[in-house]
Amino acid sequence: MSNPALPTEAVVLNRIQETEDIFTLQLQLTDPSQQWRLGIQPGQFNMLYRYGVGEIPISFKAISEDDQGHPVLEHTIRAVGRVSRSLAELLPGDRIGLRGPFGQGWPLEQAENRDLCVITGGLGCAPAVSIIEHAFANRTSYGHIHIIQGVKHSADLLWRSRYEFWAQQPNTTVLMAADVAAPGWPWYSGRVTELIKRLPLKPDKTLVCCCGPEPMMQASAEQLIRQHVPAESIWLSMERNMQCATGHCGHCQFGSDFICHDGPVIPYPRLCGRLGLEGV
Amino acid sequence: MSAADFLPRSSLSSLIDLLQQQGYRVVGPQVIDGAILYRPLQQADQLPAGIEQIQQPGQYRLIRTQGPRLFSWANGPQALKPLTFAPRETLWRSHLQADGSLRFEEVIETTEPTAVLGVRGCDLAALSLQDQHFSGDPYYQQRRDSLLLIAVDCSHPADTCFCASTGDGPDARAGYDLALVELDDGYRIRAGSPKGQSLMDNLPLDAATPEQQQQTDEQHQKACQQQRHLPAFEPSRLIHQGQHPIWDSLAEACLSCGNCTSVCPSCFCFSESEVPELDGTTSGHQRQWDSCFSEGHSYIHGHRFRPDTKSRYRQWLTHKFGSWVEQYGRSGCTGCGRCISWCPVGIDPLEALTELGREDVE
Amino acid sequence: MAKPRIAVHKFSSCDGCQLAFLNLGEALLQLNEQVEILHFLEAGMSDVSADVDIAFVEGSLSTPDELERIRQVRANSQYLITIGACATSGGLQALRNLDGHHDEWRDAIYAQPEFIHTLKNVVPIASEVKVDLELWGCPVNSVQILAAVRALLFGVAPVDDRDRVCLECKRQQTVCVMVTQGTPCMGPVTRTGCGALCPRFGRDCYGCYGPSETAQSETLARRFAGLSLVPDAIARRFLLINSQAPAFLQAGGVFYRSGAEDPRAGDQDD
Amino acid sequence: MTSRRIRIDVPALTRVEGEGSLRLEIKGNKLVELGLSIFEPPRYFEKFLEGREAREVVDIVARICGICPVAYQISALNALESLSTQAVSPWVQRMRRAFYCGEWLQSHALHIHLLALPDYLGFDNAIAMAERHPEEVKRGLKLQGMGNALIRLFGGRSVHPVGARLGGFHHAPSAETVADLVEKLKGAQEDARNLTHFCASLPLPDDPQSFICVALHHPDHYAMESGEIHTSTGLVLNAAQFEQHFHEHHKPDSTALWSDLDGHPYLTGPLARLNINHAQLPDFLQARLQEIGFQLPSSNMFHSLIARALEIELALHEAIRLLDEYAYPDAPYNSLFLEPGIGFGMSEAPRGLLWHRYALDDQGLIQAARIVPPTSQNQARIEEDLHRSLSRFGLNHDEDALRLRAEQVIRNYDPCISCATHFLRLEKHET
Ligand SMILES: Cc1cc2nc3c(=O)[nH]c(=O)nc-3n(C[C@H](O)[C@H](O)[C@H](O)COP(=O)(O)OP(=O)(O)OC[C@H]3O[C@@H](n4cnc5c(N)ncnc54)[C@H](O)[C@@H]3O)c2cc1C
Ligand code: SF4
Ligand code: SF4
Ligand code: SF4
Repeated sequence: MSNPALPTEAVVLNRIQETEDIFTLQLQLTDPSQQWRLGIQPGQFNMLYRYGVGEIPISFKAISEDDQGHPVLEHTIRAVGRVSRSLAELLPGDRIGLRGPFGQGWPLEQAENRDLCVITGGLGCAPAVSIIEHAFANRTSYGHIHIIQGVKHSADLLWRSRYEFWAQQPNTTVLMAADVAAPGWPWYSGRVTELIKRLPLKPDKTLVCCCGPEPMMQASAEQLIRQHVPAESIWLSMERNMQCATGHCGHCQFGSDFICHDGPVIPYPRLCGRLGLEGV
Repeated sequence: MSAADFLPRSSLSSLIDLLQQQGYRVVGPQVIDGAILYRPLQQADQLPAGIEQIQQPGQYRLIRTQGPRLFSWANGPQALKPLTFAPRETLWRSHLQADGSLRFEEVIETTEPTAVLGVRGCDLAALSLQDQHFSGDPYYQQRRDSLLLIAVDCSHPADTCFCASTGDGPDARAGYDLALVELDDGYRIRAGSPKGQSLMDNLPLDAATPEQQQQTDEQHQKACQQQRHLPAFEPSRLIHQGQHPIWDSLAEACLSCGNCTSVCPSCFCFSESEVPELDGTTSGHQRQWDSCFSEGHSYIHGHRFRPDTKSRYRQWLTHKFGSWVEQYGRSGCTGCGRCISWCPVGIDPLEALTELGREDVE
Repeated sequence: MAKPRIAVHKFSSCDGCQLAFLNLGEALLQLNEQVEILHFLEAGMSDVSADVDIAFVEGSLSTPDELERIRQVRANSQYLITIGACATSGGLQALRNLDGHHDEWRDAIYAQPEFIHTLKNVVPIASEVKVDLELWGCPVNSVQILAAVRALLFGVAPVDDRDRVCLECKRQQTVCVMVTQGTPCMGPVTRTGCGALCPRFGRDCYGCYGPSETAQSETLARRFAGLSLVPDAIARRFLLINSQAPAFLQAGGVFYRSGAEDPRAGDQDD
Repeated sequence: MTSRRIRIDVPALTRVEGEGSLRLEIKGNKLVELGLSIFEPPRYFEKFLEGREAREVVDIVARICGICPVAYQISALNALESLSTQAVSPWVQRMRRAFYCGEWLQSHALHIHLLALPDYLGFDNAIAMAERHPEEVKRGLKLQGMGNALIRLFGGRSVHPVGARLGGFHHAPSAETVADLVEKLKGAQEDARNLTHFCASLPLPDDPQSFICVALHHPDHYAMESGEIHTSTGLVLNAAQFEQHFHEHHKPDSTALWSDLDGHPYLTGPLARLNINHAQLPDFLQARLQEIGFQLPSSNMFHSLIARALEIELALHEAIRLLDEYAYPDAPYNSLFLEPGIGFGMSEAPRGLLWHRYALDDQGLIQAARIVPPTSQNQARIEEDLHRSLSRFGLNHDEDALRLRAEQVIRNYDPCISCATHFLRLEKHET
């Protein structure tokens, strides 16, 4: 039996600096017999280990292929603390440890042939990027794509070029909101929920993927429900401290859910009683 | 039917000898630093003869009596947890090779077969909770598989015990290989597994006398009369009772020290850390007991979900008695009373539950 | 890659923390392969004004000269780590701050007090210069020092473990002295790092590692009163080695010299 | 004729380390002025002990010195326990001696290897020395480690150990732990013997001088953790009589207090102990003296190095003797009741006599405290020694040579750890 606590070696093929503190690592497992680990879905995550420093959960972003047709994993990471900053220093050829995939991803089967509404808030919401990328990669499977991104301050918006690129795609709406906007902010200033109100949603034909700070996700879900989107069609990606990712360490508990294996993506009805409770 | 099931006290050593002959390391209760601890046991005279105890909120004292019994106490600060879920262990090591590649080395230390003598019903129940939780964890499993469990039905519950009301004691109900009832002059034994049965077959047993049978029943009846009871409350509501004033008074009283979680036989939280060695080419990855009372437990970058004692206490109580039911089909509490005795300020969570339960009635 | 350069500086202290290096045994020689030690008087390296990557600073600031010197050390170092209670919270000698009797004390001890140039208050390093990492403990131990060095060798900030002694006490399978003996133990508010040494030796923790995260000092003080400690005795628990750490100063200050008239006033709690 | 003025800075020359300087004024070929000034930041321990409970004293005084905390703890306990009518158990007495052996071992081994030897072998420091003399350095670190382990056995850690308390120890080690350590200590005996031979083979300067020796003496064994003061002038004093003959004064320009014995400088420390108590050395050490041709009493201060090596052997031997017959006690301490009054106590710290006095009030609180550490006792002697040693050495030597010799002279007293290494900075003034 394989030990779920034990990392596998991966090599950094490429490192792309997305913004000042966001970077993407393209990784490949060095042991081909471990390729099973690559059956990974958007919304799931891996534990990335930097030698001598530690391990952190990072959502899977995309999978591609190298020249020889070997799979390449992409992870987009924001350098915030000890481990993520040290991952930021990796160069092509460097080795890291990888465990995964873990958790429940976005409900892609359910999304097929429906509109996709991706609502994100806060800084660099990587888990949701994976689904957007996935949707564009399989564009015909989905209807309209709505993308809403909210930030506290307009200066916090990262990856502007990416949003602008998406905005130019057919059948796609991109809306931005900043709670506080500096002069020159071309988009909306105010709350994300206000933008949701403006969306021409087809409630029964839409699947919502939401990721961001919990109060924002809660307010968005409530607004969507007011707009008659069924609660079961709203999926949230949750975040808690995570040490083991195998449902043992107890840190990621959110009420009775272990975010690492019951989540991180969880349907709203399962969460709604607990979201917003202080200290849960 | 009155099968031979009685082992005179003078023959208890034959059980220990038998275990040792069969290659078990025997671990049993002993008096150390004023408490009952499970430690490696060579012979029967290391067992806590005549020791009784007083347990009160925030207080634990042993009393020496002249009595002949070896198990006339309720429990010590730890159940079986340290034997299966190590307080600190290295999970794996990574080696940086000369060519820059990394090699991961699994570190699972094999445990020799270990027979634990003197296990309580509440602790067996808690062990089965941990079995559920740690399923798929090779570190836990490896140690767990090495255990042979010899229970002793509890005849002297402490004032802090309430296993009768959780349904997990005072007698050992399931999960043991052998179970003993301690009487004035010896032990009545029953087997709970084929391994236990074969041990039993090799012991010099007599048939119990009618008096011994009667003592067994009376003793059991008496042990069931406990001071404390799990109050009535609605587990699924606990998490929604965040506005209840009880949390404020608990926060006033609580040290946030995490002792309740550390002594609880079912608590399972741990944290992981990296311990690089000085040679620069090896690094160990460790885990150690953590607690929902620690700052790191609810930390994510830039935010702590539970920054204060109030929210941490609430997490402990609502998880143990509430969410646990949803997670594992029953409450996480088996009534051992340790969290009451070993709280340095003597908080009794049952009082809080009583208060919270009252709200349900209203 | 060039070896990181380190320096070990001493201010007002007992020298005990530097011994965390000198007591490393052969690991000291191993350490020397990983780093270059430029200044460390006790070990025989003397280059006070060397530019270094990491400066370890022991001791508190108690003279005007020391204020001057610490600024120099700061200017010469990339990363400054205080080692021990003196450097981090003022240490035991900061007890003199409590009464403000410094001048009297000086005059009582020295025949020529005019030659004694000391500050009225003993202050920790961080009160004068920026500190990058604080290692608590009186004394710090080799494990802490090596963990910091190793992390920095990996180019990352060392982990700051602020858990309390109780957690470690239980991991060590130690029997609680407060619960079994009624001994007033500082473990519940003291930061781990020592390995729960005192309870392991059957005694109360006396707080030498300073306050833990969310130290519930007042709650513990109330508990001490319940264990029959008079107010002044409670104050003495909190106001010892880390008396200037706010969480201890505040709790201890409430009781300090308050029981003078009615020494048993604190007993009524229980 | 040029007169040169040499300033030598001595950072750290006190009981708790500190800063100091040595001022030499040489006119022609004469030493016209020599001044050793200490600027140790005063830490006022004696003052803030006031108002503390008796039981707190051990934890506080340990922190006067990180290098000899055990000595501070034991001297304090001796002083405070003298206020009780009950005595500590024989087990406690024996174990305190074993505990104390740990401190001699670690302190002496550290001094010899990390501080003194680099001078004699021509290195700046022990780490540099380790490249050329790895075996010697590792041997030293191992012996130092043995001392630390012995202190940890009773105190949990070797710096500011936590195990000592009024009436005994908080905790008794298990018989198995003790047996394990004894095995290791036995394994180090050969290293210690080799160390003595090695030290005796070094070309130490031969510079006899006359000085007064002061050390504790105990009728039953080589004095360490208890005894009465014996002086080479024939005085015999108990702890309470100390102040009648020993006086401290405050030298201007300095923050340290200097002591004298009835107006005279005196020596305390390993060489003084050996000079006074050598007859009590066990047979194997008497034989060792023969082997290395070491005459006692010795009037060569440089023999302090050999004295330390011999005391390392003695401490190992004593610890093994005491722990070989270790039995787990019924109780590691007895609760003593202390009467109000004045208690005096002393012991032989690695660096010499350490004397304490406490006045205890009827609440069990300390009213007054006085502590006289070995370094302040040796200071007058150091100055006297420097005076004559440098003149003997030849003031015409260049500054580096003068500095090295001055350092070696001071280092014999092991005044404190940081001062004992490469600490003299010379400033030369031609006038
Ligand atoms: C399921 C999941 C998916 C994630 N996906 C991404 C992603 O795709 N890209 C990205 O940039 N970030 C992602 N994060 C957040 C990322 O894990 C944290 O930013 C990271 O753990 C911070 O670690 P650090 O050591 O750099 O920070 P520090 O602040 O130094 O944190 C110290 C330690 O606390 C724990 N910790 C801190 N923050 C978090 C956190 N948010 N979640 C879990 N543990 C934490 C970690 O063990 C960490 O090492 C994800 C988090 C989760 C739970
Ligand atoms: S919650 Fe308390 S009583 Fe229940 S099992 Fe845990 S420690 Fe025992
Ligand atoms: S002995 Fe002290 S540190 Fe240990 S659990 Fe008890 S209160 Fe906490
Ligand atoms: S237990 Fe407390 S006093 Fe003892 S060493 Fe640890 S922090 Fe210091």
